[in-house]
Amino acid sequence: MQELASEPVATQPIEERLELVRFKVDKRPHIRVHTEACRGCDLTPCVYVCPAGLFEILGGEMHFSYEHCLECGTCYVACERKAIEWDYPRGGWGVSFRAS
Amino acid sequence: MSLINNAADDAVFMRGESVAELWVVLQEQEGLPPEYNQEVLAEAKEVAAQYPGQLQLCAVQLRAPLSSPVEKSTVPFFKAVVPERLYVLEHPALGRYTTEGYVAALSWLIRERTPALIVTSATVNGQDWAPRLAAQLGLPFVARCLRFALEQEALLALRALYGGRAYVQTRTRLGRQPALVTFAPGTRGTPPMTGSPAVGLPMPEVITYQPSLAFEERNPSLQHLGIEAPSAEEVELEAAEKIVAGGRGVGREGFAELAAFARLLGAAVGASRVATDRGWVEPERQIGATGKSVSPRLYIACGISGAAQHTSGIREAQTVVAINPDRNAPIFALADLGLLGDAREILRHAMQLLQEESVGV
Amino acid sequence: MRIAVCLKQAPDCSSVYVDPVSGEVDRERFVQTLNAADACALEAALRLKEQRGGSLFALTLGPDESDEVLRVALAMGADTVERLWHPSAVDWGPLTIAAALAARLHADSSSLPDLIFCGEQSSDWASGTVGPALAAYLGLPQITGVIGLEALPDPSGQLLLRVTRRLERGYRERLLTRPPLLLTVHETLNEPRYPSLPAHLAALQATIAVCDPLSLPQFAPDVEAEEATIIEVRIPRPRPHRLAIPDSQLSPFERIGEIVSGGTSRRQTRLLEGPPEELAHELVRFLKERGFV
Amino acid sequence: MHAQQQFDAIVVGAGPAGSSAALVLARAGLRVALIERGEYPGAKNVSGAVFYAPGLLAELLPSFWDEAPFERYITRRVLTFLGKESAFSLDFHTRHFALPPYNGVTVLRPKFDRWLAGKAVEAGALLITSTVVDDLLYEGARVIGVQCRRDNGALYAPVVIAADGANSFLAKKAGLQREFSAEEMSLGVKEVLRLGTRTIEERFHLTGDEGMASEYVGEATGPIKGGAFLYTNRETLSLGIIVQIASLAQQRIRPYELLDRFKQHPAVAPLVRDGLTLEYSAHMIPEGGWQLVPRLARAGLLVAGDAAALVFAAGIFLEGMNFAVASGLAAAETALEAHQKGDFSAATLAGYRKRLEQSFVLQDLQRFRLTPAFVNNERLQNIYPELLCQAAEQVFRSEGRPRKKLGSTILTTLRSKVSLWTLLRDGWQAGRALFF
Repeated sequence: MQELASEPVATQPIEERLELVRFKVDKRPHIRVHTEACRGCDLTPCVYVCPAGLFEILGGEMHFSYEHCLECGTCYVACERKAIEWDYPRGGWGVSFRAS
Repeated sequence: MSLINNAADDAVFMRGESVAELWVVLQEQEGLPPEYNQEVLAEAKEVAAQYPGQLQLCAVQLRAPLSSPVEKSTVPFFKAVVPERLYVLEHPALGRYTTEGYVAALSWLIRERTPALIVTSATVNGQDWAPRLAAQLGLPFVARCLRFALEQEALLALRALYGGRAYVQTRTRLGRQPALVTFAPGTRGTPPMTGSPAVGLPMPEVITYQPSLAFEERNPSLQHLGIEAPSAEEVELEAAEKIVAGGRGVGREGFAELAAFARLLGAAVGASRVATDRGWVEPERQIGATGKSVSPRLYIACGISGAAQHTSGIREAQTVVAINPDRNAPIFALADLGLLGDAREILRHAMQLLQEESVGV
Repeated sequence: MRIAVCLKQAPDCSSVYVDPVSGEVDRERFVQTLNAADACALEAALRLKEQRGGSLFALTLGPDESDEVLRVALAMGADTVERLWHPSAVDWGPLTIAAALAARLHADSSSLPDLIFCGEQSSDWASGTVGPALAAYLGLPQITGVIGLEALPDPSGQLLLRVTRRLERGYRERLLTRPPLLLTVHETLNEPRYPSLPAHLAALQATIAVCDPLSLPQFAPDVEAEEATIIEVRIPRPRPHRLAIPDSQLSPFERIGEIVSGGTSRRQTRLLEGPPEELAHELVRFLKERGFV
Repeated sequence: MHAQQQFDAIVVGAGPAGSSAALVLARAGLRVALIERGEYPGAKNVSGAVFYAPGLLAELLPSFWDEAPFERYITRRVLTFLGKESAFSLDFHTRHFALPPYNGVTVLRPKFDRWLAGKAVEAGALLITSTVVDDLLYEGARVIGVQCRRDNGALYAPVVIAADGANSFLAKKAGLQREFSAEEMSLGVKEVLRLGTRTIEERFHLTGDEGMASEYVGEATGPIKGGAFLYTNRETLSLGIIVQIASLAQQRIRPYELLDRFKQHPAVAPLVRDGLTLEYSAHMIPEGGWQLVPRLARAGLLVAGDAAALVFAAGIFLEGMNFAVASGLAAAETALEAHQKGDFSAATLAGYRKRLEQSFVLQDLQRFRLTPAFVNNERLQNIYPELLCQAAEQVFRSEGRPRKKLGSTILTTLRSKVSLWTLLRDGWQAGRALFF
């Protein structure tokens, strides 16, 4: 039997998916990541659980962008170091689902 | 459904005359690329060509009377496309742009000549006087066309809707009066004007008017303080032809070098959110989802990894160069040229090369 | 000082979704909001009012749902609001709309407002016409594309405004002016305020006055003469790839094709590795080749 | 204090729980503030979304069946065990679910939630949109209002119903709920794909307004604990995966890649072929079940819906909206009772829990309290579905050779991966979790 998992799965880039979502981006970030706390974290669950792919490790440092946040709260639950200060954006800002 | 239509004998804009006129109102302004006029001329010429012998392409220039009779000619306006006729309307109040001056002058000329169609570039000033003129004279008006055409009884136009997310074709009924159209600048993508003025092209017939216009010279309450040119770093990102942008990989110190390189290139400085968040550059320089969307001809991304939040702002850049040490940086997927390395070092060397050349070594 | 602001409810562009297959705009997904430039016009008007005293009147022309933008205006600080509407107005273009607004502003028994603010353009049609046309109908001077506005101290006690207009490519025009005047405001002028809860609540519960523009004495729309009919809404760029400015050598048809398809091809990346000197050399060569230096 | 900022009841969150509560309270003549942080109700809300037992609302809204924006009513339920390249389905179709009161309907949340909130507004509730509630206001130990994130943002009421969703900041701030662990919370990511009405009816064997709710376990989420779903709307499909956050973090697979993998599974790909993605969304789901249900009330405060973790995610059951609505209604009834008594103490509001204990809400959660752990069992997630498919393959395979009896075929396949003892133990636990 041939292994399906070994075949590359064609994945749609996350940014293309996010293009379909409406964001009203507030200039004030609603989430802060205390990146000092991320140093030495090799599990980096946030990178893998965030459904919008907002966490990236670049050059050994945590890089986070809040703009296309889907406001699910998963990163906050997943982070064991409590490095994520999570809140909702101001009322009326942030993500709005239209077709779901 | 097509914008291209065959000429008809009984087109309403003919008004029983043998030849109708299609005007292109030329605009001059500090900082305004002359290509914008050229592009409208080229577009209008194509429309006129649909009605050979019936629709005459004319240009209209508004200006203050020249102090010396041997003036810097109007020829530099015309590169590839030369109108059949040029109306020069001279009035002391037309030395610089004012709404009232343009509206009064054009109202006068329209009464004098009654063209079939008036087109101008939808520049900031074009969008200032054209709608006002249309309202004042009751002319059919279509703003910011990407394309337009004449039918017997209507003006067909292609327009962008919702910030370019959709396009719409409209049909505006023409009456006996002329219609007014502004043409979205940059749509046609005229090649940059280099080289000498058109040589060997026929000269237009020039008709000069010096009417006494019935308007207060200017709104007395308005005082013009002047027009300020931006420095290279100040060029508004949205309007910049070239942008050199930096991100995390450039660092605070690197931005000085990046700015120097940008200056040499005549480019504006842009930045990713990391750079503006950390105060390396002022927030207005930010490109991306929380910043600006830009559409330069050249975009050089230095030390920018290319997170979606940034790249969503550079989708309309024509040529992209990316400099980044990380081979897997997503920015490379967007780039025409990718350089794997440290942006600061590469820029430093490139700057040297450019300077050496300009000195003529 | 009396200030009027003209507002429009328009779909937020981020909520506009056009089906790449059918080319149809999915209107169900629209999020209707106060047009961004209009919100800045409102904010600018409020700041002036707060500085100099006076009253602020916000009006809009639109169907029932447009009450929402007037509620935003009330919550932000407008003193009075009014909505103009007649079912036939769905077909009106910007010139007719401007004429209706002008008729309404004329209808007040006292004189015209000292200052009128409009957004420079709307997020849907972006024709930038209502402001200048309204100024024309009211016989007021206009300044369009305002990106800077400052009330200067003036010995005469009259309002003196220092205005910055945005021209092409970062050029700026600076003007000094006095009311009466109409200003159209660019959406970068300011950051509109976020209303307080009591103001928000009061606005939510306010009754919005409605006026039938056809009942206004100075308004007789000649809609037939003016407006464009929509023939067809076309497919935009289907995917958010880069939009190249089309080559002027192409035929008009091909150019429009390129515009609507979002540029025909995604270019291949040439990825280079090597010592910085060499890469710099390549960079300069590339820039020359493409005519950038 | 402005009279304008004083209400009889404040409901935080205009989802199904909040709007149902506000509807009941406003009907009873109370001055109700319904506060929503989105620009419109439903803007921030995501679920599958099958609304089971929608009849709960029909009692309140006589025109419900004609008016509510349903997509399709569910007449077909499918449970599929996915192997790597095979699928074993239980497929149930009944016309009995095709008549009001429907057993379940699919909805699109931005539409449905907006409609339901509109009903509360019609009844007299004041819907305050674009407003985040940051905290509760107290007098001593009693909750007396909420603090909104706006200037002068205090609103007062003797009773507050927190229906503020899965993250429920309010339940936590009130000390009713603890911080969640990554083991008890799931992440749902979803896409809505447009196929067209006709294709949907043909592809899923549906007629008229009939709809299908289909759930997947096993290879649907690869090695990650969770499952997948695929529901039919009128002209679109709602499809997504629901995965345990801890497991996702451990396996280091991004949720959207997992979703793509699911869409490309040979048993799923033909179902979604040519589907045009309309929207991508994500939401957290308190799937911990009984363990996660917080204290539901304190003086002046009631917690309803997802905020109270009232989600029934137990194997073949995946329900939330009905639990939300039922809890919203119970919270409102409790608040009304408190108003009648003029007593908003913890003791009076404890009636809320009793109401839920008498309804399916807490009874189902308690009865199936073992199920979440059982469903997240390593073998159930990653071994049995594949084994089941292999067994089925052995059973159905015709090789021109003499066959064994079915029982021995199946047992041999199962025992190849799992000891008999484990198998028995899992069987016993399955029984405890689901059957008796």
